[in-house]
Amino acid sequence: MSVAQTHHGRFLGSRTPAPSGDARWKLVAATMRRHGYRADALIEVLHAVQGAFGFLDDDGLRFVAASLRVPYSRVYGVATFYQHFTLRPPGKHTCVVCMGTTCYIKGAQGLVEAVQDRLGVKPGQTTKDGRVSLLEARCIGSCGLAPAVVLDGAMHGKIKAEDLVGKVEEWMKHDS
Amino acid sequence: MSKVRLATVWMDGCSGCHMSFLDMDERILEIADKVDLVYSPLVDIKTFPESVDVTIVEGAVSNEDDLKKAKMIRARTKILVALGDCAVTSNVPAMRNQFGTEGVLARAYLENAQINPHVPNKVIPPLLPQARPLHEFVPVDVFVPGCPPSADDIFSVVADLLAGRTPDLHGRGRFG
Amino acid sequence: MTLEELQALAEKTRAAAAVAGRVVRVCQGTGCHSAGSDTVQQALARETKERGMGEAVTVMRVGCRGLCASGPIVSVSPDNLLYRSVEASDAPELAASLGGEPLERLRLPSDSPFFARQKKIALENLGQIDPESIEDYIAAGGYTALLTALASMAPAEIIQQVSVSGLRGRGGAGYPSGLKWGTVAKAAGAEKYVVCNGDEGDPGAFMDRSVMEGDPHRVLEGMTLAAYAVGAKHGFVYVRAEYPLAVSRLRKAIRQAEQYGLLGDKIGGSDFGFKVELRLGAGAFVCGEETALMASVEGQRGTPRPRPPFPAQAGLWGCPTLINNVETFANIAPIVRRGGEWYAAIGTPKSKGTKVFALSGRVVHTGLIEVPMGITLREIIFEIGGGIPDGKKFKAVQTGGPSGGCVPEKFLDMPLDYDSLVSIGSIMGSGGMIVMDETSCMVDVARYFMDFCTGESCGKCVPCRVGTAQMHRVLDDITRGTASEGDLARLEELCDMVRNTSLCGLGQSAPNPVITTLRYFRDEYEAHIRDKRCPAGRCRISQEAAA
Amino acid sequence: MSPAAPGVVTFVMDGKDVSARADQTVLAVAREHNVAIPTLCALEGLSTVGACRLCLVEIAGSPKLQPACVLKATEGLNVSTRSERLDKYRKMIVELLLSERNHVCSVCVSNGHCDLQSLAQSLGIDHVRFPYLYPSFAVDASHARFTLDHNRCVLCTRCVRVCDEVEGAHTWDVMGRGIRSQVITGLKQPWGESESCTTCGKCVQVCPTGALSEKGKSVAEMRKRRDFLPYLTQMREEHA
Repeated sequence: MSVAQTHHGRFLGSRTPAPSGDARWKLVAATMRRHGYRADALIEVLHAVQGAFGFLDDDGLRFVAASLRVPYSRVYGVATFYQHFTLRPPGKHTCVVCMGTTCYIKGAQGLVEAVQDRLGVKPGQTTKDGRVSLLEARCIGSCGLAPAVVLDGAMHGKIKAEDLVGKVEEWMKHDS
Repeated sequence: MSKVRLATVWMDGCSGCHMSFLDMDERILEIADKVDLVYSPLVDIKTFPESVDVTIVEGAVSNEDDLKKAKMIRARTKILVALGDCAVTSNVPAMRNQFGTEGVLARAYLENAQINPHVPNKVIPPLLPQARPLHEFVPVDVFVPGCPPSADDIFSVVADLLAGRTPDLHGRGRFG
Repeated sequence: MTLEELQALAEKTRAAAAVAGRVVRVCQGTGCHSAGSDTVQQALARETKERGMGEAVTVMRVGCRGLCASGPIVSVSPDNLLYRSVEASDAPELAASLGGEPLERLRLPSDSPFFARQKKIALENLGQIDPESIEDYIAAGGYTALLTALASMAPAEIIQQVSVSGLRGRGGAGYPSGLKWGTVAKAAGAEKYVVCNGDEGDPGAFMDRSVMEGDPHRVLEGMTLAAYAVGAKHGFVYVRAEYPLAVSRLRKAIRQAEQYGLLGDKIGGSDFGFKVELRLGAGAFVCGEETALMASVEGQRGTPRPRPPFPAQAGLWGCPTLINNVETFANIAPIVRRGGEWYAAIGTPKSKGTKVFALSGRVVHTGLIEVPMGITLREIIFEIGGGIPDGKKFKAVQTGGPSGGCVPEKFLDMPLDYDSLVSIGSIMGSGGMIVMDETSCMVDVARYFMDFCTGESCGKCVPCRVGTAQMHRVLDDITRGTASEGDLARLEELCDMVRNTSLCGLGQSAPNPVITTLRYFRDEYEAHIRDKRCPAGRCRISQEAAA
Repeated sequence: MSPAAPGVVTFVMDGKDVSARADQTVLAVAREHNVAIPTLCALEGLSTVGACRLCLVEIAGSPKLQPACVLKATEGLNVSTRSERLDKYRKMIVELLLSERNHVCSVCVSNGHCDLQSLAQSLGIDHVRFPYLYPSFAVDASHARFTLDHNRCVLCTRCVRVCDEVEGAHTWDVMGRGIRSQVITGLKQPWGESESCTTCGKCVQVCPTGALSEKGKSVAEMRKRRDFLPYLTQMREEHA
C-alpha cells in the first residue's frame, strides 16, 4: 500500500511485542503490516482487533497505539467515538434490534422492551451470566423487512415480539 | 400613596441573600419607608398573605414544601423576584442532584451519623428528586444572580421595583 | 486490458450466456438473502442439474431486484417471469415449470406498476448480472466508458459531459457534480484523491448498500472516470461496517479489476493509473458529512471542521479531494458512455436524471426504486408502492432521514426534485422515503429523529451537542404530556438557533423533522400539550399529566 | 484611491473600512480594532476549531453565519460582529453551556476569573432558560499538582490542543461523542497515572473555566496565566 506514504514519512515498521501469545494477535499484526503501520489505518486496525477478540481491551489498545505510534488518548478517543466498537466483552449471544425509522414505526421499540423485560438488561448491556447482549442498531438497511433484528449475525425480518422473546429464551435455556 | 406590600421567602438556601439584603446599611431605611413587610423570615408573621406586590425568594426548590410554597406565592404575588444563585440556578443545593435523594439521605443521616442513625420521616418535608431553580416551576419576573448578590445590586433592584421601573442589572449581576 | 480486449471478452461472455438458453436469476441482496435466497439458489441449481437441464439453464446470483419485502425474488429469462417469496421447497416445482407453463402460485406480474413506472440507470445492472463476476459486468457494457474515455477523451471533456448531464450529488445536498469535479481538477496539487461516500447512515435508506452489493464495478468505474477527470491517482471507498456483504463484494471487485488491469497502473494501456482502497466506517452518522468522513478515512474521530476550505481545495491530508456518494458514481459510466445530453433529457429542468429511493414504512410494496426526477410522491407511493396497506389512511412521508422532513398529504402531487422538497422544508437526502399512516404520531416521529441526532452529534460544537439534547428533552416532555405551552416556543427558538449556528450539516439540519412536523402537524403537538392526549394513540401520556 | 498593497485587504467591519493582512482572521482583525467578539474555544497560539460558535458573524449577502476565528479577511468582505440575532444566539449558546454540566460558580476555584462566567455576565444572562441537565461527573484529583473537574468542563479542547500542539505530549483527547463527550488523559486513566503527562501545566493555564486547576487553590483563587502561549509559539516559529 502506498497511498499515504507521501504524507506520512513514518514508514518504520513496528517491533512492539503483542500483549500475549494468543494467535489472534497475528491477524491484528498482519492488518497493521498491510497498512504499513500507518497511523491513518487506526480504524482498520481496531476493526481487526474487535473482529479477532470481539471487543477492545486496554492491552489491545496499548498494543495498537504503540505499533502505529498513536497517542493512547487518541486511540481511546477514536475507539469510543464509533458505535461499532465496544470496550466490553459481548455476551455469548447477541440480539441486535434495528431502530431505523421504518423499524421504529413498525414497532421496534416494542421488540426492545419485550427483550428488555425478559432479560432484565437495557440496550447496550449483557446479562449477568454473560449469555446474551441486547443491542440497538441505528439502521441495518433492511427496511423492506421491518421490523428487523439480527440474532447472532443472522437477519430476521418482520419479526413479532413474542417470536423474538421465544428465540432469546432458547439461548437462555440451552447450554449451546 | 399606599405602601408596597413586600414579602421575602427563604427556601433551600443559606440565608446569605437575606444577610446581603440587610447589608445595604442606611439605605434599608429608605426602603422600609416605602414598604409593608407582610411576610419574611425577618419578621414574625406565620402565614403568607393573599395579595402581595413583590415577593423576593431566596433558595432553590428542593422539597415538596418548597414546591407547594412556590406555587402559592406565585398565585398571590404580582412581581416575583428570584434572589441569589440558589433561586436562580439552584447553585449549591443542586450539587446533590447527581447522587439521587436516597444516596444523599443515606450519606447525611446514616453514614455520617454518630448516634441513632435513621432517615427522618416526620416533620421534615420529603426531598424532590432534584433541587432546581425557582423558574423551572413557576414564572419568575426578576432575576438577581450572585452568591450572594451584592447589597448594591439588591438595593438597585428593589429601588427600581418600588419606583415602578423594570430592574436592569445588565453587565453587573453575575453568577457566583 | 485494452478496449479491444474488453470488447472481445464481452462478446465471449455474452456468447457463452446465449448457449444456455434460459437464465434463472436469484436475488442475493441483503433482504432476499436474509429470507434464505442462498438455499433457494442451491436448490434450484441442484434441481435443474438433476433434471438434466445443465446446459440449457443457468442458475445465477444477482443483486437487488428492489422488491425487498417479497423476497426471495427469482426471475426467469427470456420468458420474462418473476416469482416472489420463493422457498427452497418450491425448487422442484419451479424447475419443472421452466420452458413450460409458468408457476402461477408464486408469480409476480412483471408488468405491475412497481416495475413499469421505474426508469433504471444507476440500478440498470441490479438483478441482471452476477455482482461477483467482472465478466458479467463487462458483458453488460461495463468498463467500456472508462476505456473509451482513456483512449479518446481528455479529462476536461469528461467533466464537460458530467456538467452537461446536470447530475447533482445524490448524497443529499444536490451540489452540481460537474462543478465539483471542475473545482478539484483546477485545484493545484500533485496529489489528489477521489473518495466514494458509502456511509449510508440515514435510517430507512439502503440505496447505496444495494448498489455496492449488486453492482460494485459500476461504482469503481465511476470513481476511476472521476479520478482521470480530476487528476487523482488514489481513491477510497468509505463503506459502513454494518454492510459486510457490500464490503466483501467491493473487495472482490477491486481485486478483479486489478487483475484485468482496469485498476492499478497503466489502465487500459494508457499512462493513467488509479488505486482504490476500502475504508470501513464504524458506526457514526456524522461521517456522511464530508469533512468528518475525511477525518475518519485518516483514522481519526469523525468530527467535521468548518468549511471553507472545502475538500475540493483541501481535503484528505490537505490535498484536493473529490467526494461523491455511491449513487452519484453509479451514474457516471452511463453518462460518459451515452453523453451528458442523453441524461439531461430525463428529469426536471433543475434536477436531471433519475433518483433511487428506498421506499418503506406503511406502504404495500416496500423496496428499492429508481424513478425520473419530477415524478410525484403520489405516483411513487400509490402507484409504484401500491398504496397504504390495511385500509389505513396516508398521513405523511418522511424524506431525507434525520436531516429531512415529514411531507403531508397536500404535497403529494408536487413534482419531486431537490428544490421542491427544500421549498416545503424537507430535503431529497440520499433517498430514504418512509411512508406513515394514521397510526404514527408526528410528535413521536420528531422525538425519534431528535433522539437519533442527539446520539449521533459528534459533540464538537455547542449548539448541536447541547441544543439537540435540550430539544430532545422538550420533545420527550411533550410525548409524555408533561410539557407546557412555553416549551413549544422554546423548542422553536432552539430549532432556529441550532439550524443557524451549528458547525456542520448534521446540526444545521437536525431541527428539520421538528420544524416540518410543527408546520404541518401543529395540532398534534397542541393535543399533547393542552389536552394531554396523543391523537394517534401512540404516546404514553403519563398518568400524572393526564390527571 | 491607490490599490491595496500586496497581501493587504480592505473590508468592512460593522460599517467601517478596515485593512488587514490577507492571512489574518476576522477575529484577529477585530481584536486589533478593539471590536469585542465573544470567544471560548479560540486562543491565540493554538489551532482554531470553530467549535464554540460564539464568534459567529454575519456576512452581507450570505445567509450563513461564519466563525470569525476561522473566517479569513478577504477583499470586499462585509461583516457585522453584532446584531440582535447574533446577540440572541450567543446568549443561547452560553445558556446551553451553563445547562450542560454542573457549573456551581459560587464554590469554584475560578470564581471571578472564569471565561464562561464573564461571558454570561457580559451577555447579560441573569438566568438560564433551559432546564439544567445535572449530569453525573467525577472529579479527578489523582495528579500530584492539578485537579480535573469534569463538572466545569465546556469541551473547548484547549487542553487537548495545547498538550498536542505546544507541549507535544498529546496526553489529552476527547472520548465518546455528543452530549456524552468528555476529555480524557491517556486510556481514560486517572490523570496521575498517565504515562505521557509531563506535568507542564499548560492545559491548566489555558482552561477557560475551573475544570482544570492547581491543587491548593481555594474558591476564587485560581487565576490562569496564559502569556506564555503566544510567546512560545512565536519562539518556535522563529526557530523552526
